[in-house]
Amino acid sequence: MATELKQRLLTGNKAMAEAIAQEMTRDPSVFVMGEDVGRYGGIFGATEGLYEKFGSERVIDTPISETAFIGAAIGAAAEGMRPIVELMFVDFFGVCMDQIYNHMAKIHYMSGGSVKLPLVLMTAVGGGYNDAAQHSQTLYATFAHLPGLKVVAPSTPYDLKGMMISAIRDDNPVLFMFHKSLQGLGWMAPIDAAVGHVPEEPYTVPIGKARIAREGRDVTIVAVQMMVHHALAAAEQLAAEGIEAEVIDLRSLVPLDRQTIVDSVRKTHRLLVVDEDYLSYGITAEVAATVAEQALYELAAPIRRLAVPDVPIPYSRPLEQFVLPNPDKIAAAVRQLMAEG
Amino acid sequence: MATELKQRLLTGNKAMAEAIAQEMTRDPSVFVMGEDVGRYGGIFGATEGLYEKFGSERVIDTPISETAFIGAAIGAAAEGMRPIVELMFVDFFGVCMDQIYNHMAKIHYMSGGSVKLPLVLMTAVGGGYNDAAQHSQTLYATFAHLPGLKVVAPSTPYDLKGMMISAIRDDNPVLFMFHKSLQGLGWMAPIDAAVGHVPEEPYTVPIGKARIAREGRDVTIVAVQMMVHHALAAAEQLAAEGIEAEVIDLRSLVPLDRQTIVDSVRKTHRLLVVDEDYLSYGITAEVAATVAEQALYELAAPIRRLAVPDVPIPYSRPLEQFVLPNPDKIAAAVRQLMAEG
Amino acid sequence: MSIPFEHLQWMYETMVKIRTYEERLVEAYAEGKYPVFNIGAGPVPGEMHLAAGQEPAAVGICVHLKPEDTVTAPHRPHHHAIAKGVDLRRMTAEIYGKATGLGKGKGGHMHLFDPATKFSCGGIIAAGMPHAAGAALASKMRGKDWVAVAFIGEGAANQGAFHETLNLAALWKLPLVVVIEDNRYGISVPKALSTAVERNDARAAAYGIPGYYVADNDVLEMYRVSREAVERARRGEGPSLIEIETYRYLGHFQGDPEVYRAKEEVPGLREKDPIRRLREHLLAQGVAEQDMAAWEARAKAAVDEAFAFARDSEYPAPEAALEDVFAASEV
Amino acid sequence: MSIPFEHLQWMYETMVKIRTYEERLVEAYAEGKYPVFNIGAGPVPGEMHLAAGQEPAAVGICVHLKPEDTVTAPHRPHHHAIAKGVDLRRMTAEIYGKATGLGKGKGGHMHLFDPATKFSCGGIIAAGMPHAAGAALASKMRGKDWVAVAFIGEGAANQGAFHETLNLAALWKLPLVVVIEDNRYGISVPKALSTAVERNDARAAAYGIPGYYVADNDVLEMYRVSREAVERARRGEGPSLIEIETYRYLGHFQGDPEVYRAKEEVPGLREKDPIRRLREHLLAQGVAEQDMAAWEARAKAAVDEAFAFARDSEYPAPEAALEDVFAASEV
Ligand SMILES: Cc1ncc(C[n+]2csc(CCOP(=O)(O)OP(=O)(O)O)c2C)c(N)n1
Ligand SMILES: Cc1ncc(C[n+]2csc(CCOP(=O)(O)OP(=O)(O)O)c2C)c(N)n1
Ligand SMILES: [Mg+2]
Ligand SMILES: [Mg+2]
Repeated sequence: MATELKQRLLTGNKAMAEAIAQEMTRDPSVFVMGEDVGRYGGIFGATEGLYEKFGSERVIDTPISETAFIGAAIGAAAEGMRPIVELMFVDFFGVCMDQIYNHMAKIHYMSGGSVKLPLVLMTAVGGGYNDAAQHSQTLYATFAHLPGLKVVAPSTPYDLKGMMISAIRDDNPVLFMFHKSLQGLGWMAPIDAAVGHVPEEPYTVPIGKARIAREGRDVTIVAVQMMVHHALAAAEQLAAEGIEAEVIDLRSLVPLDRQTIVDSVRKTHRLLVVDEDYLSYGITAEVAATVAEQALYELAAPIRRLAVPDVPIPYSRPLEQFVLPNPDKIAAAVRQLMAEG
Repeated sequence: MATELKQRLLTGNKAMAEAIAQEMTRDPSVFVMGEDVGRYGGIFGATEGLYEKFGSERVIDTPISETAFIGAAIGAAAEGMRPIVELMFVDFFGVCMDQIYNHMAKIHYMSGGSVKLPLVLMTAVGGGYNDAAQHSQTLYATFAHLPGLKVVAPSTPYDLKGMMISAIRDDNPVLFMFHKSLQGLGWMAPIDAAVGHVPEEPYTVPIGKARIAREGRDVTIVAVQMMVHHALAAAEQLAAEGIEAEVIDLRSLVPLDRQTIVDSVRKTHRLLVVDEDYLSYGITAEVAATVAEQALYELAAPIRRLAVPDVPIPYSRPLEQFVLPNPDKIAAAVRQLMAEG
Repeated sequence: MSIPFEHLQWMYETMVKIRTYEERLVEAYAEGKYPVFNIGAGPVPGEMHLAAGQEPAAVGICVHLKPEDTVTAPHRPHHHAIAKGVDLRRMTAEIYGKATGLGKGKGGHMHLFDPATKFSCGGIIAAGMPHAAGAALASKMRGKDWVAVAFIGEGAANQGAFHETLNLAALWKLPLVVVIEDNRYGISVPKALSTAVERNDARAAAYGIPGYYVADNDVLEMYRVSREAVERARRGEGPSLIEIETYRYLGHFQGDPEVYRAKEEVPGLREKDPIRRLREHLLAQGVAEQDMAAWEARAKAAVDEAFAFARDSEYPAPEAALEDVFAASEV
Repeated sequence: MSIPFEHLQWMYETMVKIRTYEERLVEAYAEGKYPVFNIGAGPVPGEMHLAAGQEPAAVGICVHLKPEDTVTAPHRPHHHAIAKGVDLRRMTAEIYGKATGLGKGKGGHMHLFDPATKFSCGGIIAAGMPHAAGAALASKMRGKDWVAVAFIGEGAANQGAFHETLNLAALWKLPLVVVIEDNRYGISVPKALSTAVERNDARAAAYGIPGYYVADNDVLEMYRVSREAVERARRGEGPSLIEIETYRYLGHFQGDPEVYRAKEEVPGLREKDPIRRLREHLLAQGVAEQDMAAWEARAKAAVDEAFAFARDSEYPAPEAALEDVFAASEV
């Protein structure tokens, strides 16, 4: 009896666009706003085909006025619309952070729950293609530190679709970070992880649940987005050496699925946290602290962290490659960790 | 032989203003810009008396245009001026974070060191007086996470003066966070810690060195600004019970003096980190992670963290008091920690 | 232009209600804060920005609004809230930090949210403008004739959000009216030290929209230009900008030393008090003193009741601080 | 207005240099990126925004500038950098990510900093405007007659920083000139979908400053209005705003599918090429063909040399990534 698994392969960007299209069809209050989201289809393809399908009334190109249009999304959401608004690169957050942080994230709380803001703020993150200091960041912790936003960062086409649908249906503001390299765009380095099975029918992937991307018994590697794939590649190298790494894809930074992390460390007794964001005061710190609080006695070795070493992202290839974690660096860190205890 | 210690008592705000005045006298390229820094003397008194002394050419009231005037400080600093620019409340960072973060913090790096930005961005932090979600935050980690700025947060009038002089003389951009409650203002709750000995002559306090505010052998409490004073008060309570807490005042978040933290934990074997900022992805995480990396085997008990529990700062007194750490909560956390190991 | 009697009556009564409210708050705020002023003490702690003297800006336009119309206000929001019809009891309870408040005590005086009357405000300069534009956008997308009004101070007209929002609204022909209350100062900074033009109606040209200027806190003129602007918005012809010269009798916030203005400025302004001027107008129109007294009494009663409600309400349970970060969501 | 011969010569030669440079970069950027385009591959990776066609905006004003004057540019910065006199070798080396680059390879094409000529640029829309205002403020505080010029695109004129900076500069009478290059699009969005007014010179009224409009990419008209604006700034009379209608021959960035414009648009624009027009003007003025050929040859030689220098230079050591976050400081 052969089980036939029909693979329907989509790139990350098409998975996102499909999710948005299905929700726009289902719910007339969903619409999209942002720079170049219309005819262009979004610089990173997140809105590909939507303009053709839904027209300029529901897929709205904006001026380069992030404060105004992200703020307008807040105002529209308070009226019961469900806007999806794009901040082209996360690096641009500084021109509109007040709207994101003092309003989008706080109004529900300040209103005692009487004003809901069902909106999705989607934004492209990540480097590795020499776009330098103002266009290559992930800034995961910058957003995860501030209460009031759900913050998700999916790493597969399947999750991109499922979590986008969840984000759109969520009654809270959700910051949806998608990684440029995982969009599967024709003008970026092609990588396998940017293409994957995506069912056609709408489905949701819960926000706040980590995913065990690979099981292992010797060490836990916690990562998100591009670093998950690097961790998986490192795990392959390590497996050949007899080291079985468990890889956790956080998927969601707020809420953070601490239980899955702690459970894994209880099993493996070693922890490496890998991050494409800056090292200090970042994801690696929060995950490490969680384990130091909740599973200290389970640790057979000190916790290790691998992230961008507190420098802006440099432009030149050798410099950028030096600061970004990659499979070799991850594998090396694990080897060192195994040697320590 | 009696040593006479002449105490010259100043409030926090006067210590800051004195530092600025002395540097303005010494160096004609130093000037001050910001909202209400002129005749008003700064909403939190940081520029008290400067307008009278140096006039409107060097103590400049600005429009409510933080992007323009903080950006102008960058442009002026690149020309060799040494601006001190005030962001009235740190909570307003979102309207001008692009200037702070993509430019002020990165230009030195992106220019390969050819452009220096000797400027001080000073800003008021902290709550506890019912100013609610948009006027009560500290946001320490929001800034400390992003490389390129030195970030200081002094807790005594002595350090406010000495670190302000260091910040002005530093050739790098320094974010100087001062705590409203420690300014010693006539319209806030009077607290002893807001007044202290401040020598008249100019002096510097190094940026990047923590201070052991109280020695102790049983537990290390790491804190900054208002939480240092709460920790000291807690330590008094605990001393009466025979628990000797060591209290570390970080003073500087970037650079972070990890050595002093680790050395202390090596001595006390227990760590509590206290923060007026939000819990997750914050200072408490970074300090905990540092110890979990560097002194894991020294720990006799799990690391504990006490901070604002990932909610916006609520307005109403019982709610705000519930979310802010205070001496009682710190003492309780230490007692629990002592019970654990 | 003739103004319907019920509009005149409503504006008068509402101005009296606002003034009474603000004066009552002066007292309530002072409670427990003396002899040594402490901003965090007393039944109404935190910053307090009052609008006594600025009533015409709020009532002159809100008289033209329907419940479905949106209003966003800045840090000095009570006159707008009252003019928009926000429940005075729950608003006052919020200012007292009580569980019965609009935000269950979480928001406070600068963060009043009332979905029932589509009113909101916030403590960040000019940040409410995009929210109003978003409400206007929603109205347009749904084919409604609902309009949105954003109030800001003259100091806020130099913030980036001002420019971005007006461009967006003009471009998309959104039903938005922006009202700038020029009360001479942004905290201590006089308009001449913050604003490169004398009057902000000049800035309408940057967006190709109508700009109006109302001199001397004149509520009847405010009524007139607001009617034009609101009707234009309702017709789907796009946004307008109104600047009104108005007066701030009190400090920027309660406790403001007011070092930046001459001692005689406020008494001079009070001589031109807009409530008294409207009262004189009504008298000249033949309205009876005793009718006005009845309106005044009704306004005062509403204020009394609101303060009593607020005082009598309970504080929220401390642990309630942990609630309401996120809405429960089925996904 | 008569234009000094050496100014005409300089503008012509500089425009040729810019055009040659940008065309050379088209090739260099394409290297290693095909058959399957990959933005991160080849000797010049990352985004690449070229300005072929937009030369008049840069040369028409920079011809009036001194070395002490400041220029800030946006993400499309080469024409401004070349017109300001930035060392072409070190600039090109930076674009190649080499250790000899202006930023030792840390900045790249969008982040060129040259203190020697007071040039800088950056990748965030309108963010260079406040920096230029700050340079102008420093000039004023020190009693210099140095001016600052901020270049932005027409799309950037809708960003908050635009408004805040112009208000500040007008208020403080700073020696600043803002040049808006209207090349019709912000990435894919045409001006009519981003800007509520047809011409941005209309926005000068919002700050009480002179506004100029230069039609049809006319370098001589740009020269004329820029002279007025720069002289006014030098005299201490405050800022001006110039919008120039200009042409972007290439995509927003290299690799842009250009779905948003008709195929015939660019050929149409090229017919009005500003370099050819200036060449014709010079010929009509009696300048000899061979003189111009000599200037052109000199321009091309400079470009050749710069690219050779960049190619021949070494990459930085990887660990250099850890340097230059902070300047060493004695404190
Ligand atoms: C972005 C931002 N910057 C600064 C402040 C601090 N602040 C609060 S009110 C105020 C003055 C506002 O002046 P104006 O807009 O004229 O309103 P008014 O207070 O006169 O009613 C300032 C600077 C703020 N709340 N938000
Ligand atoms: C604050 C910000 N928002 C968005 C972007 C992305 N972006 C880069 S260039 C560009 C278009 C700029 O248009 P314009 O100002 O007309 O300049 P042009 O590219 O036409 O030269 C955009 C939207 C950015 N860099 N910064
Ligand atoms: Mg004002
Ligand atoms: Mg353009």
